[in-house]
Amino acid sequence: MDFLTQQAAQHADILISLAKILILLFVVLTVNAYLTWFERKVVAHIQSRWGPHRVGPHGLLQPLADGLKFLFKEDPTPAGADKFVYYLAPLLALALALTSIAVIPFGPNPLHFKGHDIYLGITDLNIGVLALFAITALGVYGVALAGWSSNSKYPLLGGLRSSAQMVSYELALTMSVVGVLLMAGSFSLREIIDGQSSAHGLFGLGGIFRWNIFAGPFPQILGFLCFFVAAVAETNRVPFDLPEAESELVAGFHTEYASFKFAMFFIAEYTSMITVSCLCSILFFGGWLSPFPASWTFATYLPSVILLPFGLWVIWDGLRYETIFGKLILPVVGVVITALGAAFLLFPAVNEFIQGPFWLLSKIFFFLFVYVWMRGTLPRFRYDQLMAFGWKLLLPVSLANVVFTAAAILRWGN
Amino acid sequence: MPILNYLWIIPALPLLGSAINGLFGSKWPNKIVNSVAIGSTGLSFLAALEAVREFTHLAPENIPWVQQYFTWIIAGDFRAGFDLQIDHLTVVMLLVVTGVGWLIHIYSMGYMAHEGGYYRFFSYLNLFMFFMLILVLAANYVLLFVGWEGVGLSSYLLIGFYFLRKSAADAGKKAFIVNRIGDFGFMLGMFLLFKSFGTLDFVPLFAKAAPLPADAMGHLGMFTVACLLLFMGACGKSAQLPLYVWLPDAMEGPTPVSALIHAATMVTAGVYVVARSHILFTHAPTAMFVVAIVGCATAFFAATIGLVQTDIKRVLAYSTVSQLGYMFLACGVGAFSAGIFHLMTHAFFKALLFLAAGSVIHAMGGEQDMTRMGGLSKKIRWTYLTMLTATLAIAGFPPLAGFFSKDSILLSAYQNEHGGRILYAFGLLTALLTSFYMFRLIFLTFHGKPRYDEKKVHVHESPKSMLVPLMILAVLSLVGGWVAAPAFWGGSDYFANFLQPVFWQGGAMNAEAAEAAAHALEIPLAIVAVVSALLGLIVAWWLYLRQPGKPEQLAKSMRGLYNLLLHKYYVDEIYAALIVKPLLWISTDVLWQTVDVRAIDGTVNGVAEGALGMGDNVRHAQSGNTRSYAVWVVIGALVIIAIVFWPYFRATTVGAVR
Amino acid sequence: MVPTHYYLILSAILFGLGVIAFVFKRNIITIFMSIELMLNAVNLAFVAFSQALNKLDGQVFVLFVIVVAAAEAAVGLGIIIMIVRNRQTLNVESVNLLKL
Amino acid sequence: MNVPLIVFFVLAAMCIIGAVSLILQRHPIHSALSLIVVMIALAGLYLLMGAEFVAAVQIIVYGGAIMVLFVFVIMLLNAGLEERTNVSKLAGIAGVPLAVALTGFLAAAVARSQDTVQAATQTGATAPTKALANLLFQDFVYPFELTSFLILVAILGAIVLAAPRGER
Repeated sequence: MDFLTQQAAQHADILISLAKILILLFVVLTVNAYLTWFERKVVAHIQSRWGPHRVGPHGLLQPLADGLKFLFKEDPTPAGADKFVYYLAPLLALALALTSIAVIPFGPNPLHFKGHDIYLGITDLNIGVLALFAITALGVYGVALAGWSSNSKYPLLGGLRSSAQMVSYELALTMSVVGVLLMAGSFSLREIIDGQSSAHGLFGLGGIFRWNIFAGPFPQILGFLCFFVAAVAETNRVPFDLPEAESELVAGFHTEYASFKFAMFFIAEYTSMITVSCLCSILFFGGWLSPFPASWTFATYLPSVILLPFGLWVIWDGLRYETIFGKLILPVVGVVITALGAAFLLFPAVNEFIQGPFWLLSKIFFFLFVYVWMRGTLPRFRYDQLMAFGWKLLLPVSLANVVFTAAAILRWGN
Repeated sequence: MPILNYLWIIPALPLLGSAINGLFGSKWPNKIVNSVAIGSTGLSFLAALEAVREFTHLAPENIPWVQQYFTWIIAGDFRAGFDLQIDHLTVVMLLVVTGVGWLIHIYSMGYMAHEGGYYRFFSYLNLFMFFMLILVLAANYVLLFVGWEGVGLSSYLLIGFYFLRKSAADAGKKAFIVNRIGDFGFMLGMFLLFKSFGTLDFVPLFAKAAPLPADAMGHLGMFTVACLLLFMGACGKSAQLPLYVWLPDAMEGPTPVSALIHAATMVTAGVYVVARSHILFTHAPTAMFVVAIVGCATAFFAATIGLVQTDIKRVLAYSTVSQLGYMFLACGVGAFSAGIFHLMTHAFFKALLFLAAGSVIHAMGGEQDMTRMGGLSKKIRWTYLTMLTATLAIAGFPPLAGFFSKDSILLSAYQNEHGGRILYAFGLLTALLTSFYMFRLIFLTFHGKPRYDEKKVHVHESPKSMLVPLMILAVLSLVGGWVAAPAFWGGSDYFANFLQPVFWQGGAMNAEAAEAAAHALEIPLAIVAVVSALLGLIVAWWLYLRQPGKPEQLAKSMRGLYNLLLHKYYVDEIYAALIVKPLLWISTDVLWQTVDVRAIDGTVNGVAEGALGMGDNVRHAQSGNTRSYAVWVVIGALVIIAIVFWPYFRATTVGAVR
Repeated sequence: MVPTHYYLILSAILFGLGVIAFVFKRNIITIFMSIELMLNAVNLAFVAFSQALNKLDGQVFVLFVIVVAAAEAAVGLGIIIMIVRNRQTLNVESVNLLKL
Repeated sequence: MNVPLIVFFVLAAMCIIGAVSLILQRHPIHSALSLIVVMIALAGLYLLMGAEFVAAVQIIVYGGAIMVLFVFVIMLLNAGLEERTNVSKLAGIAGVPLAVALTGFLAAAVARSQDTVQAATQTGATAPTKALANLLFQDFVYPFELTSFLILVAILGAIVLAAPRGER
């Protein structure tokens, strides 16, 4: 036993990162699950429906049900499929998607725990952005191989499309980030965020105007638009979900996949959505930086100001909910949320600590909402339109962005 | 403008005329062609006169007057420029060439009137004038050689003017090839001169050469060799033994050509070259002696052949050869001025003779055989008179031109220390023979009964354009020699004095010092010469007018000698046997059939076949299978690595894991 | 720290395997891949040397090699597509018209 | 047995296994996957050597672009199993031994050449990407431009080659 503790003492950092990994994995998967619920809800309301509301209050247990369904469904393997690759593809997709989260820092300050500084975020590579791109670049294989290995023509077409699409848009993706990299002068996400805290803001203003999207010498608005569009395409989301265009390809590359393998693709897709949202908020929207100037101290109470009413509303809503289960569970949730808000309010240290994560998460949430929003509103591209758009508009614009940024930095310094 | 600064104009004018006629003349009527050709030559004659006038006003230190126009060849320290120079010698040559040339142009206007290729003829003739003037005006051996070859070319073209006649074409080729032999020597001479003096420009070269010690007699020093080589070229150009054979055949060309090129100007180029490089020659007594001997021999030899020829132009041709021999004799004994003097006079009377002969032929409607003529004196009086004048001149009757020049040559030959007497004797004999065969020609042609068919041939006097030049030349050959006349009554030889600045070294022995000694001999030698000439005249008269049967009897009585002479000592046959045949055999059987076909082609084809065979075997490696190629690549990589990293492998074992 | 010659020997082995694949495979695309494998082996050697010498030039060379490889892939695959279009096969041994 | 060494051997094993399977696999897709494994392992090795940027580029360009292109083409041409014809006797007989010999030579040569380069003092530091950039855009700027031109030409060539007959 003491041997274990001794080992633990020796390899504390390893243990810590293991713990971090487990926690993050859990969080991400849960978020994934509830992202599906969120998406369905939002889309439903966009289409003036109710969305899921049978399983649990407001259908909150729907993800659970889906998970169970995935687990217990029959899992047929198409005849003449290339077994190895057929199994490899979803694993690849999921693994890569989850890996990419690892480099993302979630907060500025370390958590002090038994003399160890525990940063939020698994690792902080000083080539973080490049690492992310490397991982996303490999992401193609999941789709392409899945499409190929199922030995069926629709998936094959889906795979072909996706590989072509992803390779094409990866260029634009990378190029659109170069502007930010030039302004930050580093690949490390952490440094990029810190740079934005001290950058020369638009009109010399602080706060939100120092984020890369607005900050001088060259506001990265173009870069952001390119990046977001390309990222959406990378993640095969609407309106770029050609690989799984149900109207043409049944279900695209994962037509032949069922049950948990399909779930893997599903999770991978949503995880990469999260990753992209993180990147957007970190690269262009100042990561964990507050949109308000530091002088506005009251802004630090914003988390509790949001959480307390929300928690109270949840309690009230739960009390007047139809089902017994709802009447029981919702108030509890509401209490928890209220307690959180109260805690932030009462313990300044805690409040100070959660500022960063709060802002970052809210931004991520915003971008996820935009994802869902787009899905709810935009029609799908035609394939040739997709290619033309990627090569003839997106890439040139992002290149122009790079050139202008470089010129501006040369002219007005950094 | 002083034309001396624009000497190039003199040769340029004929060139222009030649170009114009050659390029556009074919379409033009004869009149325009005439005006172009004669105008250009006439203008260059005037230019020459003007140049001479200015030359006479030049300060002596400016002589020779050299003009550098542009650099033609430059390689290392060798420079050959387009440089023209003019000095006394050049003046003489210049006047002779342009003057006589112009007269002959005028003459040919009438003579060629009915010939085809009129424009071609005049184009060639002008071209010849151009090159001849270059030759005369050149200020270095290289440019001189250009003119040298150029006149050779135009002579070739003009000899072969009737190129449809095979004999004409062959004669042209013969002239060209024989001249090549001479030119070979000439070029070697030039190389040797450049090697030893580092320049080929006359002025510096002679300046360098003058102070050097002369080669001893009979000793082959640089000078001797160079001079002999140059003389070889001169032999070729001036038809001396043994290279004279082309000149008689050259008579295939139109008569004016024979007159201009093969009598008056081109053939004298050799003499000119020898005279021009007299400083070298005076440093090479051996060469001088050789020149003298060759000249003397040629003179006698050609004269003897001339005795029996029946073709009027051939007789003149051989007489030309022998007269050239005279000139070389003169140069050989150091009497360069005498040689040049004879060159001038000879230009006059020999040109006249040829032109007159041409007029005769013209009158006879193309007949050249003297045995089919006779009694023409009445019919073509002017021709007769002029030709008679020329004959008297060449035979050396005072006070005509030939007398003075020939006399001074004989004199200086007599005074020569190396076997001067013998040379003199042969010279005298030649003079006798000359007057004999010349009068034979006159008598056969103009006296006695007509031996031609009166009805067929109707003899007619030539047109003015032909007669006027004849008369002018007659006058010239009458008075041409008088510049040297005063020598006889104790005066001084103006011509020699005029050339004094040029020949002050070479001509030492007929400079004033020798002059006095000469006077004693002058008169007796002259008398002897005249007597011998008279003798020849009488014999000719006796044989061909008193007893016309005699010559045949003589020919029969000594048939061997007669045939020998008639066939020109079989020289052509001997050459054919000794040189041409072996040469042909070597070039066809050895060089062509064996060396070229067997050796060279054999090698080349062998190589090709070898490559073919090799490829045929190797091509199987070319399987077209990429994997095999890949293996080949691997092998190549192995070899390269093995070579590059050999020391490493020797150093230690593979791996080197430590 | 890993000794440099470990990397070097590894790169040599990889290169050799690439050569073997180059000779051994029949499928044009695979042969092409084996070429890429060889390039990678060379890159490894480059980086190893750059680390051993503390010079970055090696890494720059690697970047160039990668660029060239990309260009090569673009053109080469285009050629392969042409071959398949014209001869309906990927087997190099049946693409052997280049012989007498 | 320190950690980097273990990592090295693991990655090296991945490389070699991947390369071998590239040879042994009969289906081009599998070969391609094996090659991707090799490349990723190599990227790991680069990281191990502190060449982070090169590692990233290795994965992005090789893994993410070039190999994707291969896979794409394989899928496009629907390449089947490779038929093991043996037309080339030479390759069949001499190929593999020669290649092995070449490997030995190379290993020897390269390993020995490591003695000639006097190994500089090993600072385990990772290569700063900035320094690399400076080197690339200052000392090697002309090669850099040349390569860009090369890429352009290659793109044009690829278009011309692969475009359907009608559009060429």
